[in-house]
Amino acid sequence: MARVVVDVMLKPEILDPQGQAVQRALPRLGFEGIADVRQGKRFELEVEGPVDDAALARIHEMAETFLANTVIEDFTVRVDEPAEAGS
Amino acid sequence: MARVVVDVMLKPEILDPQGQAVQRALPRLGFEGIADVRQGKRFELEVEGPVDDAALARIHEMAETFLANTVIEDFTVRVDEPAEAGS
Amino acid sequence: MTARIGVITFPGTLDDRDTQRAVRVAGAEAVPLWHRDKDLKQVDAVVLPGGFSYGDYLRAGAISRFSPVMETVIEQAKAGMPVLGICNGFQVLTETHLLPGAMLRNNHLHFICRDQKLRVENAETSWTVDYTSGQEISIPLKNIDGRYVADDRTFDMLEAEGRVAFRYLDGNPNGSLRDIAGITNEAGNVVGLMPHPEHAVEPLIGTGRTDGLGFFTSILKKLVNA
Amino acid sequence: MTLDTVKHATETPDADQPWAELGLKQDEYARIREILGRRPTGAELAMYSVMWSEHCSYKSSKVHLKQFGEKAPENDAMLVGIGENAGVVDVGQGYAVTFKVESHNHPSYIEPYQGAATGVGGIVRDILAMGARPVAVVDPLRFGAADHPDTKRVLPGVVAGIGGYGNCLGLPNIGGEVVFDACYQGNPLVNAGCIGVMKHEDIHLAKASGTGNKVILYGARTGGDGIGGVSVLASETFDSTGPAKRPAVQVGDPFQEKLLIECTLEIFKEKLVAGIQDLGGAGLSCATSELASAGSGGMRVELDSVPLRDATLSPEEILMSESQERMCAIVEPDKVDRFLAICEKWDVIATVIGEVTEGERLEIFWHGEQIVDVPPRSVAHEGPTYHRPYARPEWQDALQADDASKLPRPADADELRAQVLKLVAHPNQASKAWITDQYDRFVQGNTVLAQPEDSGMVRIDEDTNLGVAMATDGNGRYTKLDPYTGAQLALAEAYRNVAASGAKPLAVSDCLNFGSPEDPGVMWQFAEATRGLADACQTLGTPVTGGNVSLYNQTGEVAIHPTPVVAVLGVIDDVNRRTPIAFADEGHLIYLLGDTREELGGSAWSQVVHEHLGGLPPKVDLAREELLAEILISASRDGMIDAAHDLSDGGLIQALVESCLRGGKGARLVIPETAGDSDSAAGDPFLLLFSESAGRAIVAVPRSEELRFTDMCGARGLPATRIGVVDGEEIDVQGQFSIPLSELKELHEGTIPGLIA
Ligand SMILES: Nc1ncnc2c1ncn2[C@@H]1O[C@H](COP(=O)(O)OP(=O)(O)O)[C@@H](O)[C@H]1O
Ligand SMILES: [Mg+2]
Repeated sequence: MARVVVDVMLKPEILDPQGQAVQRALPRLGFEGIADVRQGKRFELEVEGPVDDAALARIHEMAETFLANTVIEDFTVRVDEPAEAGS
Repeated sequence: MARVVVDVMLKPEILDPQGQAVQRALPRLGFEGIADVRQGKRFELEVEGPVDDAALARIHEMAETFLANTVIEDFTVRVDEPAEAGS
Repeated sequence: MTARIGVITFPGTLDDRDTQRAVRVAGAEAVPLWHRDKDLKQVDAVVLPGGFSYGDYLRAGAISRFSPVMETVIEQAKAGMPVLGICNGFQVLTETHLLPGAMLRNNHLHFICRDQKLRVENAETSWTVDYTSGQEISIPLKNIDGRYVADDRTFDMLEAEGRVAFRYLDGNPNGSLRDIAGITNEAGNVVGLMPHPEHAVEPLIGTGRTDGLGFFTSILKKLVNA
Repeated sequence: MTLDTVKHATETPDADQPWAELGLKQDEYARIREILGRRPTGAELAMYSVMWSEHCSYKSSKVHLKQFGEKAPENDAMLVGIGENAGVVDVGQGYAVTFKVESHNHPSYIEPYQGAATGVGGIVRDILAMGARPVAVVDPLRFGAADHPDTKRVLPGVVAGIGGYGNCLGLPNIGGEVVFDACYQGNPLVNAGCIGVMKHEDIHLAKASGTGNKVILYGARTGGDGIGGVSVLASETFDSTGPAKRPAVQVGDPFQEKLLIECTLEIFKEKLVAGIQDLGGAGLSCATSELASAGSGGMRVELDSVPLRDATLSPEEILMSESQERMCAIVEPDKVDRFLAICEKWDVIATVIGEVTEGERLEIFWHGEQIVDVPPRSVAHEGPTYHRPYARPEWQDALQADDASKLPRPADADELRAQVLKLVAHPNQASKAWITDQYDRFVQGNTVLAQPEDSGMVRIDEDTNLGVAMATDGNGRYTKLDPYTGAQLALAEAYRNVAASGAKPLAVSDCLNFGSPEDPGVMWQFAEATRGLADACQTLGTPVTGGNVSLYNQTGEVAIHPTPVVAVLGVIDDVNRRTPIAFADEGHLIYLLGDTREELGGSAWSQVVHEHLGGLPPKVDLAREELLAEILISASRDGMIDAAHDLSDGGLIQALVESCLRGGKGARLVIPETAGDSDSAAGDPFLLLFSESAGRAIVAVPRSEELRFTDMCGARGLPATRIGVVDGEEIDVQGQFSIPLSELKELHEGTIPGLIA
């Protein structure tokens, strides 16, 4: 099964108090040098069948009509590649 | 300025009510073939100065102690590469 | 024959029974409507009550917006049927785009429950004719995703057309832009607001004021005169 | 790996079993072998180990808790007593009310948000399982020092969790407590209570009877949550290849629980269940063994039928899982279809997992093989009983001898004023609005009183205006000084709070939070507190209907203050007669009811001004509490008073500040020269303002009612002293000081946000 990731972020012009709260807290915790923080959502979709262009187009549509509210949010869709593991 | 992305997801064995609610809604909206949905958080950090190993190590620590709740969440840290743009 | 006001229950709706009570206190007949039924049972108006439909998961109102009952509500609202969205109901209305803008997490990030003072800016909608323009009322407010946002063009349009229905007074509780607590569509039949008029219809209960009753007597008046 | 079936267990009597890792003692393991006549299977061992744990079996506490039954006062209102999911009392007009308080202390320290959220979820399911619609919640909380950095982690998380869960369920939060004390630093107390309402005929019990009846599991899928120690069984001993780590933390899904509530209430309405049990601690093990043990027959369960969230779970783990938002019902075969249809309507997953059998065994199967064959009673009710040694701690005498009366008192009026301000601004005395404003108190449209009133009150019948009230109280400082008296003071205060609101106190639930029972000193505190509470309940005629014990609340060797939290439920025939705390009308006369003595031990003053804890707590006079309650209730019913506020920690000045701020009006006070018979505070402003003598309240009496009110107090023998009048915009104590309300308000309301926000 393939994994498709949809990232949804508030549009840049919309105030993001969650991101701001994180950013404000960082210096207190001893983390300097972060100029801005934005917080968004990440959806991991496990897709049955092949992730071809048609499937991606459907997921794009799903993101546009459902996963994101495009009045306030932007989104990206991509097939997952592994990243540096955390904890 | 460089962007570092921290993705925070609930550990696989932990219940993800949000992801479940989204997944259950999909067939009703006419989207079939999604076997599972997990919803997590995505943080975009604008980092001042070079994103070298030391900076990444600091961000890793920040993610571990603050951005993620490692009792129930896993995280990954990576320097941002552009992805297929959404809307 | 008295007016029939439908009150929709989505999974996770909380204030449906209170809203039905408020409708009855105002003298109308409350008709429960279920999210899976497209049939509106010939009601004259519909209220989308508050609560956490679908747990507010994804975004408040985002999942309910796709329920069968909403298909009919959207269609009828466009045809002029009065619709009131309270709190979560307002969120559903913005998700359907019957009302512009969107609702985001409160700027202080906390749930807030308090008695909230408002000014009625537009006393000509289907749901506000029993108030006077500029009237100040206090009704309960309780939400975590209550920050109303839209782009400047939308705001300018709302203001120019007199479609800001309610504004917060004595302190903006959630960072809503331009202190907006509620808005109406162009025709004045669809109204949404974050605070809860249905919790302020009996002297003894809640804050002990009945400032919210006017929403329900307004619609009665409107329907009877129609 | 071979499945550890009953057959396999019989054939391999000497196989090593991890009973010690699962927390069983050698003799307990031996007892299990004796009950079964063989070694237990892995699944059986898992069941016994959780069900025989302290948490589920009350093995250290039950010899003491017995007193609540033995000393239970005659009370016609009691419909269901201790032993069921929650007690039930008759409140008249055909209504019954069920209520209970529980703890979720340890999970809330590890993961504040989810720990507190699932605490609310658990208590709400208990109430639901009795057949009732949950109508309100309360949350007594204790945190470490307000300015400690970890409190900034724990408190906001706990509060957000309680709000996040309760708000989403649509349950008004109508009361609770917030107390800060360094003793709770590594061990916050997160107690949660719920009230439910039903008609008498709707009471449901947790029992499985009727051979052939189906066992239906419904609600969330079962996942690997909260398995904790039991994964030892699955991963290390029996299957070293399985997932090694199971989360000890459970994540709640309040949306699922809301559906479960509505779905269950609809099922009750159609009378579709013969018995029902919620799944809480110990999950299916607990539900199946308790249902079967309370019923007439046995039970057979096919574990393969349980809907799973994680297909890799072992049968032991499925039995132990504490996944939230699940219920188990016993349903007659011809009602199953309708039951499942209602579940489908509410999008709730429901599965028949077994049936009630003729025998007397609980039998559980996995892949067609039998893995459990036990007498259910032996699991659910015949766990060990400990008579733990207890002894009065050596330090108790010295603590009591360190009398707070010896502490230096304010030398002049200025110092008195300064101490008043210091008291009002202390986190324990300050307004908790920053916290309680995160809770929905209006939902359901029946809230008559909520924070910061003396008790929470909800209307339960719209036509007759019948209502119920609840207050929760507990004072760890008093209880540390004298556990017997401290527990009684907790009861007396909650009782007084309910009466001050105009409701008649009816029954009690409690949550007993203590340190390790293995410490004889702690065990003594526990024994004394339960004895005190049982005695006082007997005298006041308010039976304990249920509750919860939380032990091992300590950090290393250091236990928390013994903290019995007591919830009193009251009833009021007409909520129109409720009494608020607000002094809202100028000219009303302020009366102090009761006697003020020199009682400073454990007081807020001794803590705030001197960081002192010593001496004896205030005396308890239960006859006086009863009289005071009667007067408060009569005065409310007959319209003689417009406001009432009980006096507790912080004494008169604290109550006065709260009533004035609530009503937005000031007060002028005159220090009375003479007061009640045993009154030692007459003429002493310091004692009058700061002493914490019990059995007192202040009331606001309209002038037109003064004579009638004082006559009533005089005739019944309750000291009532006129101490002032509602007036102006400051609190003015004649000849001493005057403080503008605006200044008090800023201190009172600014403290908590300043520290936590
Ligand atoms: N955690 C909480 N949740 C809800 N209400 C609370 C909480 N803490 C305090 N309150 C409310 O705030 C008010 C003041 O609390 P407290 O001073 O403990 O009351 P009292 O001393 O009368 O028992 C009461 O109405 C109480 O129910
Ligand atoms: Mg009180």
